Amino acid sequence: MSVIFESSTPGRINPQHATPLEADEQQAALADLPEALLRQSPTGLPEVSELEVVRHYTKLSQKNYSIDTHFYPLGSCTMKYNPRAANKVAMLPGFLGRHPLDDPHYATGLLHTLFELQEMLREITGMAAISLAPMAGAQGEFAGVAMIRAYHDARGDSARREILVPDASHGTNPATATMCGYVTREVPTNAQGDVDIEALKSMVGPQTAGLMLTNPSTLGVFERSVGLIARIIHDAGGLLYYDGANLNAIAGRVRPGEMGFDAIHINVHKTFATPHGGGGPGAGPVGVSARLQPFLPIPRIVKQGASYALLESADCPQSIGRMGAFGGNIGVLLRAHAYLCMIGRQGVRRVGEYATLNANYLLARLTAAGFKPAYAERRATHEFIITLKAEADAYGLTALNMAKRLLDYGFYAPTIYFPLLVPECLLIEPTETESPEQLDAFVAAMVAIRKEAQESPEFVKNAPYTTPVRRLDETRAARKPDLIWRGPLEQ
Amino acid sequence: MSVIFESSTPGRINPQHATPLEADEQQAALADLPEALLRQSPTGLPEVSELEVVRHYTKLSQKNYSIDTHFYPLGSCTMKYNPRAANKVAMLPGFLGRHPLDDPHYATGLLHTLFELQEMLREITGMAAISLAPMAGAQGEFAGVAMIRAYHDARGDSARREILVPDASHGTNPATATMCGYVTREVPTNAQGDVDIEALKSMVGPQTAGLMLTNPSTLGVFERSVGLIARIIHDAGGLLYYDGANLNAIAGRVRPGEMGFDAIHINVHKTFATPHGGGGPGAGPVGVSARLQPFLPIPRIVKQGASYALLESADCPQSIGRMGAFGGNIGVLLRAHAYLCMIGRQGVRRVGEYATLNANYLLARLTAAGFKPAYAERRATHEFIITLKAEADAYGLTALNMAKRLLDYGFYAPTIYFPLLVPECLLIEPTETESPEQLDAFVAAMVAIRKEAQESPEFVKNAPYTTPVRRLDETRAARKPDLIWRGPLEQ
Amino acid sequence: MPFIPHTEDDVRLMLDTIGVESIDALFDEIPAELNTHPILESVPKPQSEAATLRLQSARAREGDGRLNFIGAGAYEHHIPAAVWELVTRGEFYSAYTPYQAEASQGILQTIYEFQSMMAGLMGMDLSNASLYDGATALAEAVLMAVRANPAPRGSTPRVIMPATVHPAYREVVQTMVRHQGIELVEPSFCAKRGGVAVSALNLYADEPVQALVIAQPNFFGQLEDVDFLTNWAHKRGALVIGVVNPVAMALLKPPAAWGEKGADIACGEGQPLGVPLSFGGPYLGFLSCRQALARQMPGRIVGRTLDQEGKEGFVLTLQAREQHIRRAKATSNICTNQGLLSIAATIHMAMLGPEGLKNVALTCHRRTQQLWQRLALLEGVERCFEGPFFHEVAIKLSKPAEEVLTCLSGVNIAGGYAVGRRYPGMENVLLVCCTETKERSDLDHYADALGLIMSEQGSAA
Amino acid sequence: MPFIPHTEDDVRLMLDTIGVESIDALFDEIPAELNTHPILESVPKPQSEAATLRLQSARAREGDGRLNFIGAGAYEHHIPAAVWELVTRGEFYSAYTPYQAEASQGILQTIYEFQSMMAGLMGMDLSNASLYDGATALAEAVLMAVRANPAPRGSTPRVIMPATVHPAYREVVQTMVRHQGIELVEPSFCAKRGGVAVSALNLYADEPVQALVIAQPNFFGQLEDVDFLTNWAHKRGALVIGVVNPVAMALLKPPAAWGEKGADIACGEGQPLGVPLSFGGPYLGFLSCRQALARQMPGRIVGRTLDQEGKEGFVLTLQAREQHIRRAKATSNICTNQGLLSIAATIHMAMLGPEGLKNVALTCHRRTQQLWQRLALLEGVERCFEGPFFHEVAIKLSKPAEEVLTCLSGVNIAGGYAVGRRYPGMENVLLVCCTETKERSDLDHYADALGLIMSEQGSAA
Repeated sequence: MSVIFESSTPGRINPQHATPLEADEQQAALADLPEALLRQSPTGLPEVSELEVVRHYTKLSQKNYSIDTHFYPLGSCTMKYNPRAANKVAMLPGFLGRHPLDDPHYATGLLHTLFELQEMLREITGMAAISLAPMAGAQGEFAGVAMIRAYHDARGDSARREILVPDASHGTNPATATMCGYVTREVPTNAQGDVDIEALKSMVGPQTAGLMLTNPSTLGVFERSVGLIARIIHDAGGLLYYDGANLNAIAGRVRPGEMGFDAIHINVHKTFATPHGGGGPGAGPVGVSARLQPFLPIPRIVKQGASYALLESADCPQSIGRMGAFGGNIGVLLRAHAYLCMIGRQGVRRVGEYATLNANYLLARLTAAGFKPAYAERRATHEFIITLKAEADAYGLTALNMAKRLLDYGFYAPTIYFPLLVPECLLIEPTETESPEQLDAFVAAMVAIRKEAQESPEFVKNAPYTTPVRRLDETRAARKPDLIWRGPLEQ
Repeated sequence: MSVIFESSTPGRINPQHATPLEADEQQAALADLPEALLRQSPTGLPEVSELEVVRHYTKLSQKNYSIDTHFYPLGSCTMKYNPRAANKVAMLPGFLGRHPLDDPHYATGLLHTLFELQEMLREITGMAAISLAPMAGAQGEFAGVAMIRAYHDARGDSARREILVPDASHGTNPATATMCGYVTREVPTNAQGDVDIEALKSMVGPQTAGLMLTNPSTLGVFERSVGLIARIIHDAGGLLYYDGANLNAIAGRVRPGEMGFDAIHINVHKTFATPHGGGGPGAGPVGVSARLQPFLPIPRIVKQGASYALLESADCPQSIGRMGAFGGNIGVLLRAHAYLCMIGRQGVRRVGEYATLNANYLLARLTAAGFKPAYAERRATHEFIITLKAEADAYGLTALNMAKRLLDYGFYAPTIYFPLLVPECLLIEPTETESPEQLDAFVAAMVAIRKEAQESPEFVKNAPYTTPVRRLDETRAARKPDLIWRGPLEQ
Repeated sequence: MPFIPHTEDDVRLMLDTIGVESIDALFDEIPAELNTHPILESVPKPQSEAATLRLQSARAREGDGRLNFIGAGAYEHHIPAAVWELVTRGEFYSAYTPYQAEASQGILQTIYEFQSMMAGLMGMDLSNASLYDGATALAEAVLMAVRANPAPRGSTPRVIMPATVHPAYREVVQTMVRHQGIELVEPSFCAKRGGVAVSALNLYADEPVQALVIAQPNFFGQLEDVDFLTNWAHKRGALVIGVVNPVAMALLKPPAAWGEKGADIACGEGQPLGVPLSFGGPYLGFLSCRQALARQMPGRIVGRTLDQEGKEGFVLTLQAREQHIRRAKATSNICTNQGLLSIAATIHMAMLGPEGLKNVALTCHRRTQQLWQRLALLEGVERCFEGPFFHEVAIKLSKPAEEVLTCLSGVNIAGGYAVGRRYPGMENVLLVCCTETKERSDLDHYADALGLIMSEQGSAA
Repeated sequence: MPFIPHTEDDVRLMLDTIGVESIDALFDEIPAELNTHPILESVPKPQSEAATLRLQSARAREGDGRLNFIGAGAYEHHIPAAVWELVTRGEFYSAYTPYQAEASQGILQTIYEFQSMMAGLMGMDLSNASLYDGATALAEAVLMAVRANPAPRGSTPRVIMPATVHPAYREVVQTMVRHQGIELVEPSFCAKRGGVAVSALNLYADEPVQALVIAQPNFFGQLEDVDFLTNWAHKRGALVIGVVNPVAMALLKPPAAWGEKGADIACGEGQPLGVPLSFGGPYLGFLSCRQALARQMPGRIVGRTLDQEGKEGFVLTLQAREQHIRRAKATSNICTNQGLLSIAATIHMAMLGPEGLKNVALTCHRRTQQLWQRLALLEGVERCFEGPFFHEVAIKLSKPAEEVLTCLSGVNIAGGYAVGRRYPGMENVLLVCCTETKERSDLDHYADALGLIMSEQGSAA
């Protein structure tokens, strides 16, 4: 589809959105602005009518798979239904129009809601305190590791330079450790998908600042030795960080606080069904054990009598500081609160139960259909891994080819090639909001594609066929980057 | 796409929308309802999850052409851009949540807005008074003709049994006359597309209750003799009804009141850009000359000091009565008001001017490309007619085939086979909100399709190819009606 | 220019192509004396979108936060947030009547689903694609019944429309059928039970009657003895038209199950199925009937058929009934339906499902019961009628209802409908409605406010 | 169960397929002592959607109708109604990061258009797909500059971030770069003109500096001498990071045009481009730069490429910079961008176009001028600084700004930002913002209210 700049016509305007000043007013406005500071060059923004804008982006939206249109079993990303009521709450004019620096007395209700959310998260995670400030999971991770560092530093224990992560961890874990000035070391995983305890033991020591762990892990299994791991790290003087990416699998049943974690972030879009929005916004509240509480990022919301206040740096001298210009992604947090109210206390546990039911059902059906699970001996959590190694070797049905062909069948693809240690892997997460009929249809598609690949491998290698564009040349994109529009692309 | 009933699973519920009563409350609720009055049979409503509902109707919506996605030159229907701001106004919670029978003191602002709209319409039409009550154009027509009848009846002039309409009139005109107890007679059109004055003269008399006229007419030309026609009818003791379907072409320039009309309805979706919504809701305010004012339908909004009141039957003893349970399609009227505020007084005339510019430009380009206008000697108004008689005879490019093939080119089709008196006609209305580039693209498509039809007539006869379904069997639909879902259709 | 994309260059090029000098020249066929270019003083100068929204937001805010207990034909229900987010998607919102079926399957299929759901809810064989509102749906039902069951040659067709039918509906029917030579008779109601008075009905027992209209629940919120009434009518060769609240039908016997043979036509106001109150409109009328009456049905109808490749699809059908084909002989002059509202109703019903809709109906009834139980304890308040009600109850006060409403209004309660406005002699009767949107605390709030007013001495006016 | 479609039958069949007896059995690998099933007392019992909306609507209403004159990093602008109706379409709203490009062209193309527009507005060669907010964008810009222009071996990298940069932004940069061994210095501002004090800057004239941050307009609303500052930095081998208001850039010289060579990186808060205030978030940071710095850019980037058939399409690209590929060596740990907000900004910019955005900027400036002209007439009010401002003006009052704000708040005016909160010694300074959303009557209302407060004797507290 042509880009919006190609529809641009010089002089086309939408005066209903920006009434021009009268000439004399315009002159007056410019009078005190030094000419040297004024813009001389065009901005390059397109000149199109309101109708053209509406038509362009309506049609673009249609060129997109989404939960609202497709089953979206993207492992580790938790593409569950995003309740529209939560959107309605966040879009209430009284919330949308509120300036973050306005008098908090006029925001008592809003702060009340945020405080309630904070309390709910505290109880769900089993941590001592929560800060809602981080604006995404990765920022929550940063806050968590920064707090671990602040803790060690505050005790003068500054020789601890290493953060341990399992080799199957999310890329954000080591990247975060780097941003916090740590060196990352990767702990191997054993054949059952658990952390290799002996290796771990050999890696800890006075240099260990902490360990970052996702549990259930990125391999789609529950890390059974988590208690032992916690003891090993704590005994070595390190702290434990919980990557909350998979909290949705166990919330309401198991609490990170009780597993021994000292800090945790929560991906509200995964656990509390806020929208992904094509890549954001997220929100990444952090929770901490009592010893890390002084280091929580600001602002923090506290109850003072019948009203609520925001604690700033003066109130929290040991805080790791501020994560964003204001107090976090409020609109996202409001959605999470609404979702929690609607599912209710019983619902929190049910989410993980039915996500797990769906995952195990789908795994059972795919296994029965001859696909190979990466960890056949293990229970699936809310997600699981299939390896297409055999299919890839035999007739070129790689994870990538399977993914692309699934698009033609009307499914978004599972996560592919992550975690890195399982070859040709599909990480599949159906979520609790899908019906068994939908899962059955997905199994049928996988089976049909395998048959296609056996019969005509080339056909599957050239999928997809029904999407707005055919398979795209990613190598060209990276080698000859075309990142802003200047005209048609050379062929 | 499968119908929603096919996804139904017994027992699937969305409790977030209707919390069941506790068992004892349920019993109490049923206690005073006689069992004989209770429902025993299933309702047949589908049992699907909220996600399935959202997914189903999101995907269905994508299977639909609309202004927001396609150029939609449907003649006589005026498919112009529907400003989203007008929707936002109508969807303001304070308007949406208001009960029609609540204390009007709490609706002063809303009544103020409706009164302003009434005044604007009065001035635009040049009539003496307006009622906003009718809920659609056809209902406005009914109100207008009923007022004409009430007028004659009030004067004891009850021998007038006939309503005249041009032979090219909208079907609603004769149908309305019938509902008002009149006999319809059709006045022929001359070769230039004007009413045949001699024929008209021969048809009028003491039996003539009135004439219904659209001007610009349904033939895409301005009825030049309208002054003479008005005199003929008035001299015969009849009244003139203005079918406001094409008011958008001349609003702000020519006033029906000054053309001599006694009653008029306004299609707000055509003239004031309210949405068509897949066939409604509309709104059909009526305007009248002074002599018909007592007969206006109720309720009517009047200003009383600083506030506003609704006149009911007691206040309007001669009124033709009530048109609906409440006061009309308020949400649609609010949109029209917002639109008028945004285009402003200059904008009212501009709408017709640019609609006319677009129509004449498109006509000129199509004529230059070899297509045959129905009235080559005439100026197009906001719409015009092309006849494909020659193309149909030569290589089967009928209006229907052209229409279907245009869908493949990404255009909705013009109106076809109306008016009935032009063979193989396309009634094309581009509206003022489309850019010249869009019109050029449409010309290119028409030319390309003609070429296709010349080269491979069968190919065009089997269009469309790219729509969600191929050409549908309308005969089967009418002969073996399947109007509610009971299971798959037999082939 | 707002909503007009043309630049000056565009205009010049276009005029050149046409071969005229100016836009004005395009209007040269209009006689000069008509081409008056009025200055439109009531239309403001162009307002920005921001100014328009700001003004209307201020006007809308005026009625915010009122606690509503009015029904009387328009009912406040919770509408799932998803419903209108879907309805206002541009592809639905900005489409026209689906003439080109292949490019309009979204709307056509949705309407087909609407027809199926409405027919199911009413127990009928088919439904149309909607009419303007409940009142006009009843008027069309009356015309349809008289067409299907014509009076004997020479006699005036008669339709019985009892006084328990919504008074505004009766007015609309009068407006719309006045010119068809139909006699509408409005027998009065039973003072004790608030239903159709059998004695009044029996005045017509031996005369030809084309149709009997039965409202369930009726205007007073009372439940009619639909079986008796239906049998009464059928025995006399009259068709039966049920005008019903669609939410109530999830709980109550649907028209098709009334009496021995069932009603012939069911119609009513679809607003309670997902359409906001919006000061009275736009709403949607529904109309469903038995198979035998199909070709007398007015309004759009969608049917399912097959495409060239044998795939199922949907088209407008039975168009030979309609004005754009039949012109003066059409079943009605109706042209638009309430497309967007029928989409809303369809999505709303799909979201609630059979259980959900029944829960709503039960909760409405229960809340109204509970409200009445609270009100029954107040001085100067008693029930107007005996017998079962659905979600409205008529109460007789020791003061004029209008006065009481004014007082309630002062504390931001929209307290009900003063029945005396339409029924002379019932000035002290208030019709109070309670839907599932009211919590127990709202009932207490209402009862406390009413109690306070009733305990005040003298007149509040 | 809310948002879970499973019926009891479904569950039974699924458990049978898996071969377990109960859902609980699926959790049998979890050690019993961890499987604690806490009762979550802070989470309410399930509330219906209606109850949830009702409660939050009541809480939201509290702040309705306040007239806002606060800026300080978040700006109230009119957002065309179409923008968020499009943004919240399910296909955008409920999609993930577009990993499968062929099924995500809508979002990918929109982000490509976003990148193009932001680069155009800044005059830069490229832009990323957005970051969390303006403050984190500045932090990433600082890290990026230090990577691109590393300190000489052995010396500490130094970045100059003057005190005219938003204080909250400076705090965030401190938080985020603290562990990278970067020295952040914050030279103070010129008391007369409220811009970077050249004298303070010159303290670093002879030392190695990796980057200089220039805010335009700066926190006080004042315009900096960007040419001088840019040249100063480049002469010393420092990169220049512009942190700018994007609306102002339609009127003011963009970073790429500053000084002789232009700034190297431009970043800032995208909220003024179509994102509601929403109590501070979600917003979006933007980051654009010159071609040479492309591979140091953090965050998602979309590129245009060709498909198998030679058709243009869009993909995420240059992913080798990112954490999911590079892990510990990535340019940042950032993973999400603010996708939905960048879609909003794109649609907003397309709707306004170059003329529209410039009109907005000019009107903002004009209104602020006019407000200042009105305020200048009041007793006890004077300007804090000389020289040009954009749409915020710092005024010095004869009373503490916090007291004045409390009084204004009482008449529903959000009157500005008390500068003393962040700048000790400036307790009487109020930063007032006026955008195009304010009409002349709003300015009068503000001036009248402030005049009344200033004329009152003594302290209001």
